[in-house]
Amino acid sequence: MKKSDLDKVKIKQIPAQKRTNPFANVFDEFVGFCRSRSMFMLHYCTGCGAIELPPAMTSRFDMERLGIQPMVSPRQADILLITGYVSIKTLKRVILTYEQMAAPKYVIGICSCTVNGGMYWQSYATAKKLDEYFPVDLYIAGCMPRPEAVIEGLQQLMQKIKANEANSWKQYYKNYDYFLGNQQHLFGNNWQTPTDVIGEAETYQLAGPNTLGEHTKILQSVQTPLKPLEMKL
Amino acid sequence: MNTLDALLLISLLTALASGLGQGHRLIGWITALLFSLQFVAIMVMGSLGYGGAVVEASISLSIFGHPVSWRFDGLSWFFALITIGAALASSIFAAGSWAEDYRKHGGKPGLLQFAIALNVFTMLLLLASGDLLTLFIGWELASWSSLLLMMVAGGKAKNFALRYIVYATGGAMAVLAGLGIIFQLTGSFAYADLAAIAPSLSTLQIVSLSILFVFGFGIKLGLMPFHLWQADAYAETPGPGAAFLGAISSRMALFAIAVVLVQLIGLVKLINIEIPFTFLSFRDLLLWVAALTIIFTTFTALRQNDARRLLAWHGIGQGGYMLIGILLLDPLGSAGGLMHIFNYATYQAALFLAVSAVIYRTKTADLNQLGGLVTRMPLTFLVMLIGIIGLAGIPPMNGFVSKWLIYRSLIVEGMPLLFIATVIGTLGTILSVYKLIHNTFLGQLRLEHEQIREVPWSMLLPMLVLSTVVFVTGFMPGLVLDWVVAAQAALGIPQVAHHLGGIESAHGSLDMIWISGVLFSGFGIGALLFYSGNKTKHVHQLDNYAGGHFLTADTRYHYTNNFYAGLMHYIGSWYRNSFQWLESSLVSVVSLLSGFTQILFHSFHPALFLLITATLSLYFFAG
Amino acid sequence: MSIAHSQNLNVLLQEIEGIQLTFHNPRRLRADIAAEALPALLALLRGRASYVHLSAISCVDWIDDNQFELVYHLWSYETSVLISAHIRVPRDPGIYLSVFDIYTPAAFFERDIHEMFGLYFEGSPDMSKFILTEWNGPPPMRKDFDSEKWVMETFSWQQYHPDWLQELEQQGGGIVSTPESIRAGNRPMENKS
Amino acid sequence: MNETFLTITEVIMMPIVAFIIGLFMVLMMRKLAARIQRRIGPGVFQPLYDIVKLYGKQTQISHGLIHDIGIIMAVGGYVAAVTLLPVPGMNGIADKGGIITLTYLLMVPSLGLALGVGQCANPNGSIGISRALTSMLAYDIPFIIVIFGVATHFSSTSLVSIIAAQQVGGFGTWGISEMPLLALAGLFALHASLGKHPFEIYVAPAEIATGPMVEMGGKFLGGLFVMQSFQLYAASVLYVSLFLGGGENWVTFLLKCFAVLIIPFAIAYLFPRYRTEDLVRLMWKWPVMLALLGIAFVMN
Repeated sequence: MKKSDLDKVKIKQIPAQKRTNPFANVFDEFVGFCRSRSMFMLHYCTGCGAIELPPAMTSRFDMERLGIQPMVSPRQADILLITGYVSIKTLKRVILTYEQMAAPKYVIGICSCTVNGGMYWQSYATAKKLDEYFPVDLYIAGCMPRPEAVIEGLQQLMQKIKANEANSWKQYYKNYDYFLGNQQHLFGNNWQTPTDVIGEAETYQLAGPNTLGEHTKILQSVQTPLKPLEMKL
Repeated sequence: MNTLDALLLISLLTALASGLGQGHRLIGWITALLFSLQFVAIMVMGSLGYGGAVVEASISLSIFGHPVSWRFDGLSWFFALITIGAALASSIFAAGSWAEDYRKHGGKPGLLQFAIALNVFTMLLLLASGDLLTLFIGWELASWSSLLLMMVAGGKAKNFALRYIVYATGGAMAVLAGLGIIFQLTGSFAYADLAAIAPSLSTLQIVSLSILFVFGFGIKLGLMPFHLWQADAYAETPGPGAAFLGAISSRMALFAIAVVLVQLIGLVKLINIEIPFTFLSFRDLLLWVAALTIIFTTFTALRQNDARRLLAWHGIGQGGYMLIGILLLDPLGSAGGLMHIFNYATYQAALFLAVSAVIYRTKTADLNQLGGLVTRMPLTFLVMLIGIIGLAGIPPMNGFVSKWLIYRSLIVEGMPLLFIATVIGTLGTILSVYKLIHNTFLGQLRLEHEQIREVPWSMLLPMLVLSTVVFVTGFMPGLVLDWVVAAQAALGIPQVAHHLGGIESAHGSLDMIWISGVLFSGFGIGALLFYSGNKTKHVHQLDNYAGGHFLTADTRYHYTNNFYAGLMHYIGSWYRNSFQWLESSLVSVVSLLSGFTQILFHSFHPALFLLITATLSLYFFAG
Repeated sequence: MSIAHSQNLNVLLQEIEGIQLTFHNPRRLRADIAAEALPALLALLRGRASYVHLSAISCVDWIDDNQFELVYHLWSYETSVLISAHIRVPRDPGIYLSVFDIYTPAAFFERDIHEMFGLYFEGSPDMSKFILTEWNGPPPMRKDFDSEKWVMETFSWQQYHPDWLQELEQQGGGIVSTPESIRAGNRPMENKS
Repeated sequence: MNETFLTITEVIMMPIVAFIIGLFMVLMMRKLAARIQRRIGPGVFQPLYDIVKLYGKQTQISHGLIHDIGIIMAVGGYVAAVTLLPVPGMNGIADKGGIITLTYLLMVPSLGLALGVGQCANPNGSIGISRALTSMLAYDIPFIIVIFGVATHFSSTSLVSIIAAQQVGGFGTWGISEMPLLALAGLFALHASLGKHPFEIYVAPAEIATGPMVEMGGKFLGGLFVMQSFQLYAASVLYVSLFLGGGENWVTFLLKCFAVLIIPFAIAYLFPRYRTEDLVRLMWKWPVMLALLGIAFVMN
């Protein structure tokens, strides 16, 4: 597939939906509020931007007062912080990590490198536009952004979560074919992650018309099966 | 013909039938059927378990003018119930698919059944003994028949079995010497005569008698320092045989010790004997031998990488708990010790059978070669889970109740160091049983095990029944405590006050019905909380956090080797194999001596050698 | 290092035919030799002159000469002297000998050069992909590989033209260095001076 | 019948109370850590937010049935264990168990967690569990000596009568003033059992990726957060019942409970962590010596 074809796929924003039952609504809002006030972040320290996170977490700026805590494993985390340039080899790992996180999950690209490759824009080995490969909620530009900027960005994300607008993670399920296509474009057709994204989308009713397509067909033809080991008597 | 006659007859019949019908295809099932008949017979005698009158066998013999008689009381019944139950479970397990598989690999399942049946018969004879001579005869028969069971597998097992019989012969000599002393004192082998003169025995006589009997019987129990033979010999016995041996065989020693030391000689005398230059009484010494047995063998088990050896080593350690309980003599402690025999037999048999089931499917018991079997053998996993909770002595299984009684009694008796020793044993058990279940059933499923299935029903049934017993008697310990109280009465020691749920006491009681009930309601609340979250999606085992690494099926992603590395960094250097060294040096000394005599005999004139020996012995006897 | 030592070294290295020695300073020696003579030189240095450490092999693509230059950096812990041995091999067919049998660590350097420049080393234990496991294009460090063109063909770019930038542009400012201007060599800083 | 009904009501009430108090204990722990590190720290409801968020996750990844059951056992075991801990006005089923039962009942959640982690097939988790069990072996030995000492001193294993005996004469009859050595050893063991620095080798985030928690996300991690608040509650209430005279009323009871936890928390955030073998060495040396000395005094 040519690059130009991929660009034609447009991603629509998913509007915030409210349930009809008022109690359910209140409940949703409460959970949303809790989500915004408790964010566990996984900082994928790919580049120099990671150095700005310790001051943001420790006594000078103290992220914990906003309910933001560092976590070490993708299973536990809500936010994936990508702090710097992402080489193609790293990108595979970033995608693996992103897919292992539990939804709702958010991605923040910190530093200019995550926006457009930054100072590595000419490099054959650096991925340029991260949101081609998985949805990114927020970019914090700068080389590197200071802790104030990081916290400012996180607070913006907080507002979005509270308003139930930070739904980009649903895009990944609904437009999986598009993202997978871009990934295959870089990694070749044998590309496969251990996470069964299609199965997840079906389990949680997150599949849309664009979940499956020509790229997922390629994936399904080459992938080693990911069926869980079920108990059998 | 009374019920005891019937029981012994059926038992003999079982042994004969399984011995004669070796080649028959259905011999396994026939033996199992006969075992269930024995089980019915023992159930018919059930009133014994609730304090019924002693049953005398109608047959009695006389050897050199000494009467040999058999009878059953509450204690015998309690042990016999466990024996026959264990044999029944093992026999059913060994009857069906297991036997076919075993035969295919060159084994003789009929021989195994025969060995088990013979063991049961001889053990029943031992349990039914009505005087010391009968006791000794039963003891010897049981020893030799368990040798047969250990040798069934052949090969390596033969060496271990021979090692056992060397120890056992030593033990038999000691018992014989003890009997000799008693015969000199009383002129008869009757229980009553010994009990009658017991109060008038001197300290030296009591100490020498108890040392001889504890040494003689303790070898079978695997008491330190005679514990080396047991684990290897049991582990190499084919699965169901190991389950039977592990569950009950060595507990015969406890029966004998209880009868001779507790019932006849009387422990109170031992308590009153102070060991010079120490603070210890003679009983404390025995208690400490038992406690050290617990600690040493449990921590040896922690290092094992073979599932069967791990269990077999634990078997020796658990024997220590029972001995401590019985020697404690107060109602709580002795009830704990006796109850532990029952409890232990149920979960040890279940565990050995579960391990055998794993071996049946995977052909290995190496804990570094397994993993992830829970998805393939979930019921075996359940059996093992219940078994290890029992073995570790964690509520709500029955192992907890008997251990609780022992702890409680140690607190009441004011024995802090022994209490700590028993708890260290329990903690070590928890560590090693987790290693057992983790390395076999949890973690990553190996590629070569993807296709295996659960074991057939003939094997599952005994395992499931045993684990049900483990659970039910943990939930309602009163069921077993009734029998224990009858056994206590037979031994003539004070009886524990109990009810269906456990123990009632002014200084801290135990009610397992409430505790299990609350525990399971707690699980219910936990489940409610858990399922209030969104539904889960099961993922493949390779969808796993590996620091961003892509896992493949051919790479092992399972931590098994040197499982407690951190602990072993610290205590690893404490394992010095001193007892192995002691044993091998003894063997060397003996072989050196025999070689020396042989040289003497061959290089000198044999006739001269014989002459010297003859003169010396004449001098010895005449002078 | 003493002058005596450098003279000794000089004498020793004269055993290699056609060697040209240049001392940049007493502890930095450059040796230009023919490609065929390199194994002999390395064996000599390792076996008889305490140069046990091959710290790197670097490669330069002289595309105008149609040659690769390989530089072997050798270090002696005893004399603290760095010798760099320079050889030239033709770009076509781009095959040279491995020195793995003399210096084991050469395997990694050679694998790396093979990946980056496409120069094949005969006798090297492993010539498979090393760092660029995802790379299927031409060896990227060759001068004839146009990284920027490849990037333009492969990636798309973030559209980013915010209001403040538009304002700046209206005032005649804006982004001062574009890819084209950088390629032409007239950097903004140079223009100003 | 009325009595049974009352007991059942108490058994239902006690875990709820324990959970709420436990949440505040978690809050106190995090606040204290923040203050020691010159930070402001989280807001009052932060522990609750975390738990609600984790349970409210949309996708929940499980590694199989045992993974689920492990978490259920971990939470459920604590729910059951706290009903054995008497609080002012509520004895629950404390007289049906006693301290030995409680000690072993507290192992059920650990066992459940260990099973669940094992099923995840992640070696980081298994390493964490092996270290956790080792440290349990390390701190349980002094703890069990302390239990023995207390049970001997009050000649009872029932927590209810132990508390009653302490409340007879005010501070003078409290365990801590009658058995100060045992109380000190108990504090050591309590600190280690909480798994905070310097005894948190089995979590070791930078090394084995939080060990047992490595594959826990969503409601699994939420369950562990719930478990943590129960754990803090159980540890502190047990200590208060053994040494600080239990609770005369709710005010003093809560004061004592929180005060007990301040000591380990204040120490915890000043230290790096011990390696496993050093942890075992430490726990088998000082607390055991103190406790044995304490027992020697108690037995006389």
